[in-house]
Amino acid sequence: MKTEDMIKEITRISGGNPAKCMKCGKCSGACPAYDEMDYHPHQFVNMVLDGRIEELAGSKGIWNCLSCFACLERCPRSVEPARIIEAVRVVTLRKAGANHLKPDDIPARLDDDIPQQAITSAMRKYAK
Amino acid sequence: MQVDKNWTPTIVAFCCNWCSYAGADLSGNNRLSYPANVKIIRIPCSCRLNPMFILRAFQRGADGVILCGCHPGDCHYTTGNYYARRRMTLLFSMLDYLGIEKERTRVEWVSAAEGAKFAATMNEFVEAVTALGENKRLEDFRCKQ
Amino acid sequence: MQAVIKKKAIELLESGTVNRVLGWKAGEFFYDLTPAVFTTPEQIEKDFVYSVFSGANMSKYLIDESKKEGKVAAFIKPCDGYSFVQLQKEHRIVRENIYAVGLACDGMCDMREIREAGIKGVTSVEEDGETLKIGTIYGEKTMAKKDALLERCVHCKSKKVVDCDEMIGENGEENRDCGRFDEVEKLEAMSPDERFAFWRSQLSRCIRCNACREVCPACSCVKCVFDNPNSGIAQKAAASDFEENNFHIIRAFHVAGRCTDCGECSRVCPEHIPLHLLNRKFIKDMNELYGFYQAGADFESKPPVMNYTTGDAEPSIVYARGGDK
Amino acid sequence: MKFSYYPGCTLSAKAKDLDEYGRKAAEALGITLEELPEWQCCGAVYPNATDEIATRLSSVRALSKAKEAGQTLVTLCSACHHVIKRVNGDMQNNIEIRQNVNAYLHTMEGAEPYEGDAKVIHYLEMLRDCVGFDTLKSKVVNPLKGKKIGAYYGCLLLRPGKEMQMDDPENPTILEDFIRAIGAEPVYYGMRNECCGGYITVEDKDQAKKRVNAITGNARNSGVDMLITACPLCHYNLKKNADEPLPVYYFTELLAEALGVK
Amino acid sequence: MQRIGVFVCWCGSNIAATVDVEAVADALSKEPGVVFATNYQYMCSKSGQDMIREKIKELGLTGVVICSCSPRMHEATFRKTCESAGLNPYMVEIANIREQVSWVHKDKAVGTEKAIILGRAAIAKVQLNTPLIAGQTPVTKRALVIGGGIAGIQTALDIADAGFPVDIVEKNPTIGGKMAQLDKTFPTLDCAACILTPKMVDAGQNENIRILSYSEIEDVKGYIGNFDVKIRRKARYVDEEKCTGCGTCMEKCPMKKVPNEFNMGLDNRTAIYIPFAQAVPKVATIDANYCLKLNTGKCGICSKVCLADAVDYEQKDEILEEKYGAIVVATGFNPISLEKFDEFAYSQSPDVVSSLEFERLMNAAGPTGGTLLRPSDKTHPHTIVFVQCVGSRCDASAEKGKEYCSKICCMYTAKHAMLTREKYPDTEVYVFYIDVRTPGKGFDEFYRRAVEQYNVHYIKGMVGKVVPEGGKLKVQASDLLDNRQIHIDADMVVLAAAIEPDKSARPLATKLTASMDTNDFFTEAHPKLRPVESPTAGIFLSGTCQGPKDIPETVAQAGAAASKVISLLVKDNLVGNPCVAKPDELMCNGCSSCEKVCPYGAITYEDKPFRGPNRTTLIRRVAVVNPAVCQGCGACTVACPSGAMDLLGFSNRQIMAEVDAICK
Repeated sequence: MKTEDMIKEITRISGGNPAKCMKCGKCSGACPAYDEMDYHPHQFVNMVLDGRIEELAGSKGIWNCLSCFACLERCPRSVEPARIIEAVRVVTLRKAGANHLKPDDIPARLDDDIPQQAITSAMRKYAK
Repeated sequence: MQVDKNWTPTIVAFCCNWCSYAGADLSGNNRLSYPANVKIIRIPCSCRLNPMFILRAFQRGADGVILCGCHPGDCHYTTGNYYARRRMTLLFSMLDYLGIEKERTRVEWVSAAEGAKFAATMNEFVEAVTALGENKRLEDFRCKQ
Repeated sequence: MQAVIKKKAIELLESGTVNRVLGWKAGEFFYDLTPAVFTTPEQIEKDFVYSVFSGANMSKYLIDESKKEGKVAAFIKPCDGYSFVQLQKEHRIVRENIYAVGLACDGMCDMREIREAGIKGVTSVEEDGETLKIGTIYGEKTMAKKDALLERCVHCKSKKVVDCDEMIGENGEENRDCGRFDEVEKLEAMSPDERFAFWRSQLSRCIRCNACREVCPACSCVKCVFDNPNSGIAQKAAASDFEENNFHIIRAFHVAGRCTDCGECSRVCPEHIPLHLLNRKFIKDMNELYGFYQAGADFESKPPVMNYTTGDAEPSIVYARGGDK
Repeated sequence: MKFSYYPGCTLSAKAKDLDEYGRKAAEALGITLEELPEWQCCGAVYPNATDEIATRLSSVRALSKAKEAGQTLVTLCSACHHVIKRVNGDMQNNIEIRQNVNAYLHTMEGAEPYEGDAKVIHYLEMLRDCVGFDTLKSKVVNPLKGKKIGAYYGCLLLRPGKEMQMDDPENPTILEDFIRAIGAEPVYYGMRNECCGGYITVEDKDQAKKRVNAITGNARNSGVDMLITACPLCHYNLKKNADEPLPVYYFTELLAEALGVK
Repeated sequence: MQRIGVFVCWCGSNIAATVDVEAVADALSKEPGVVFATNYQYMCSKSGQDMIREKIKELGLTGVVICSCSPRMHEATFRKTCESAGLNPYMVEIANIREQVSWVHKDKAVGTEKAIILGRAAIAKVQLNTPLIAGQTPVTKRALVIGGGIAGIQTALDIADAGFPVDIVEKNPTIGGKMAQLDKTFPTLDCAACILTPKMVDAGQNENIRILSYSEIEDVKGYIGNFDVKIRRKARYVDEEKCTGCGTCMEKCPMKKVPNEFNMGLDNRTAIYIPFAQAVPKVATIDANYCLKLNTGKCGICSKVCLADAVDYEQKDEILEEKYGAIVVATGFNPISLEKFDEFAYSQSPDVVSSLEFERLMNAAGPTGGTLLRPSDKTHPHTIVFVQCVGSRCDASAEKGKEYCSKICCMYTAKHAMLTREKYPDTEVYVFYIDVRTPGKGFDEFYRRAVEQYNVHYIKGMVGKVVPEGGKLKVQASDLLDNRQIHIDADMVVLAAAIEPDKSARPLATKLTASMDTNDFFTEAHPKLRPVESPTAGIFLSGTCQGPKDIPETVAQAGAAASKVISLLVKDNLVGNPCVAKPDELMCNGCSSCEKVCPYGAITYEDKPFRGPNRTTLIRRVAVVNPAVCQGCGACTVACPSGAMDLLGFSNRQIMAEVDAICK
């Protein structure tokens, strides 16, 4: 896919608009998972704008996003990074063999009390 | 259809007094030429343009009508061109709906500084209307000489 | 329904709430109902008719009626209601002088449809639920009511009476998904040549009887521009193709944003020109470009042609949208 | 008062307490919760991608059933609530999603079109808006006096504020008002609406741990004795992954206790 | 039929080189109504003008067509020429054969033909011209200023200086506005009170200025030069004439727990109060919401202790009716409510304050006497975090905040940071910014001083969350240049709240029929060329009611508005543009279509009797255009469905005559 088509695709899936970003950094100020990420929320937005989507898709940071919507809630420009990053994850996962988490990996990570929600959501968020 | 090689269209350009008429003056000052078939009528504001005037022009043999006004947001009367914009959009859409060539009508925002744009717009518009040929669909046979 | 309405009319007269009633009575033919003013219970008993042919929009008559002495009762169907409110917004009607009775309506019929269904020599039409019992000189026939509806009722945009003092029957709801723009879309999908041919074939039949203008609640000017020698476009009868077009374009433009799409223009046209398709084109464009707007749906909003936003579409949008297919 | 009720899968398994006490308390308050027939898992994660249809279907099915029953739909689990309420919003406001979902459900299941006209509320909203905290207070038989309770909202219950329309997403009061109504003392602490990392607990336990420790620390330093929550994920995470956990309860458990039906 | 003279100008060779002027004059002489046509080298020269005058007199011309340069160049010249020869100036039309013909068409034959056609159009128009006389209306030589902040005060002083009486209507008990609450002003750091209070005193003592404090605008009627205004003087329960402002009542008032709005609610005042020591007028006011006497009937202490016998519990609101020639709007601004921005914990911790609150905490006359103390525990803060752009520059679809930049926050935050560091060098100060915007004289230097001399930590990034814990405010923020998230344990957080127009502005705009933008700022008649005038004639704008502004800009605009007012008030009569809309009442439906599109509020309606059929009289609602207010845009003429509305000088028939002449 051409870069501009990729930008369009991400924007379409996310329903957000990275071009509205004024680069204030509030998303990164709000993000509770910041330190775990290699790229950070404000960079996600900028990288999508820049067309550096493959680089972003290959990063670790997008999987550390907690989908807690703090960035989305607090973004003054309605860019809503949480939506954009979800779109990048979705596009990645939709590729063949691109599961971030494999079903076989799951049992080892569980304990007795873990609610099934956690398992479902892990599969939903990190695998096809 | 027989095309008269010497035929040139008659174009009526309605220009608002504050921006576009001044823009036309500027293209004169800068000696930027455009076809002589364009004749300008000065109106105070683009919102003065009544659809009746456009239809009248076509009836009397005009082949194209263009309205020039201040850029939206720059109207001397603050809001005039916003009304003109809606009215013309609706009128043009209606003319198109009736099967009248939509390329015969046009709105262009020309500021007092845009002499070059005025000339370029007129050149383009005359070319477009020339390509369409004579206005047959809205003419009034009684007005033909 | 007729009995209930008559009873209400008589009650309003007798209680002194009003001194006259605006209603319908039979014209030359039983299906040719015309608006009429009744002043006594006896007249109402004798002549008042409310039937499936009571399509006439009464609101326009209120311009004059509401300015006379005393209160007048009016029966307002949903589509009349929009015109009723629009005329109030335009300060044409004195609301205090009117007692408005809203009527729930499930559609009015068109004699043309009945004839076109091959039923001839009709002497009476009775509504019986979903069917029409039609008396003819050849004996009684029946027909589904939905097949005999007026065009505007087939695509009924609303069953809601916006403003009235009381309702007969249940007040209904707006229906934005009524398909009334389907015909407009069909035309838009044609090529310009086809559209031109279509409209020539329609408008060239216009005999300038002015019925559309006379019946239209939005065309209620004290003096029409086409009758005013000082307007520069006065014209009694169309003398050329241009004048036929000009009259209908200007008329549609003058009512744009104020036209409630009551469909009376097409109903009364003796040449059966689908004039509503011109008005609906404007309505459709305005809805699409400036947001949904229904004239007469409220007392505050400004018609789209008398309003703007700084981010409105440019007129060039027409080049992109116009049907070239 | 009668409502349609959507428990969700976790409440039928690992978070039975949340469900069981919720039902008992409702009964004590004179509320009938009718469990939706044949409900399915909501999917646990709201599909942020606007072109995902399949993952919205189960929510739409639940909503359609509530609409058929002519009742407001009550949910209890924060995550289910988040998913179902937002999908309902999509069905109201996003024409594309609405058309695609309805087209699918019509073709595959012959379902009637659904346009977002059912109402879905959280159990807490039911307490606040339908019962009223004052009424609730008057029905408390066993006020939980002297308990210093921190409300833990987490992220899914409130955000995005525009769509959830439940409370001020940055300064909520609904759980604090609830705590007051059952006779205990609410303790404010700043991180009550910060994420506990629940979604990531399977993927990266350490990260979840870090989040939970920050929250528990802030709560403890603000004088909180125990936490309450409406979310099984948060409940699990706060309990299991904190280095020095605070007691954590489902709010329904305390509600049932206060109403004397525990 | 008119008797028309046609004068074709050569403009030296400018026209004559590419247009056969003789042929033009010859062709036009054959047009109907033309009794004379000639050509001349320079029509605008003295001899050219003399010739026109002579011909008007000699031939009794009733209309004149000049084929020359653009009307934008010499229309006024030729109108004057004709007027001096006794012809109504509006009987002149110009055919623009220079800019539109000779300068753009090289071919002489083509140019000549077009020049003839343009001449014909002008002739066709003149045929339908009617003499127009500009109307005159007398001017009431008195101005009204609404709002008594620095904008209103400065405007009033300047107008009064020119000798015209001015009334200032202020809704609060004293004038002074926001500036009275400020501590120091950027970029010079002089004390706000030191420069403002002398102006307040000047205003109070100026014999041309009357201050109507504790008053609001009730109703406005009329138009430029002739406004009728009703002013509500709210009951302050104290006789302004008698009160000496001694303050004894305030000392004795038992109701001492009223939030003090002057100090942003950071401390309390009494129910009877004078907002601050330098108030003008220095008169006490009873706050009816809190006064024990007014609410319970018991108390009455202030009345007993008042030696001047000024307290009057029976006082009622009064309506004052006044006439004005001009109105200046100076309603000012307020910081937005920060309740919706609780990620910064504004309503969860008293130590998170707005900048205006911080201003009071720094002010020697403020609640802490000028010592910077945290509101929660009255201790010195050692770490302060400033957050910029709170609620400014937000997206339209975000549900909170404003789309615009509030303009003043960058500078006052630099000021706060600098003042803090100067007074308390042991305090660490962090400023989180998106952009530092300092366009203004000495502004960027000021900001650089904060960074370079005062070591304020400017961090490019934004605070995402503030968590109060253990007496500290845990600030979590991004540092975009360092690409890291930082955590600061702060003692105070100061939020630079966006500013918004005062809430009284919107209803006032309705009363004035002045237009506003979507943010409730008043719109100016032209964004560049008429920045202190409202599109509604006679209404002028001063200060932040028009958009965010700092003090120097406000004062400059106040002066500009005053000079516009003065140049209006010095006139005895207003001469209007006679090319205004004119309704034909016989055709008017009274439907209000025209009124809806009029940007000036020039159209009103009247119920008028008309002759009906059978000798009856019908009352009809018809439009009336006020020619003093109408600017002649013509929007109404197209909105009018019946064609009743027409525009003088550009009438439907005139324009159609031009169309016909061109298309022939």
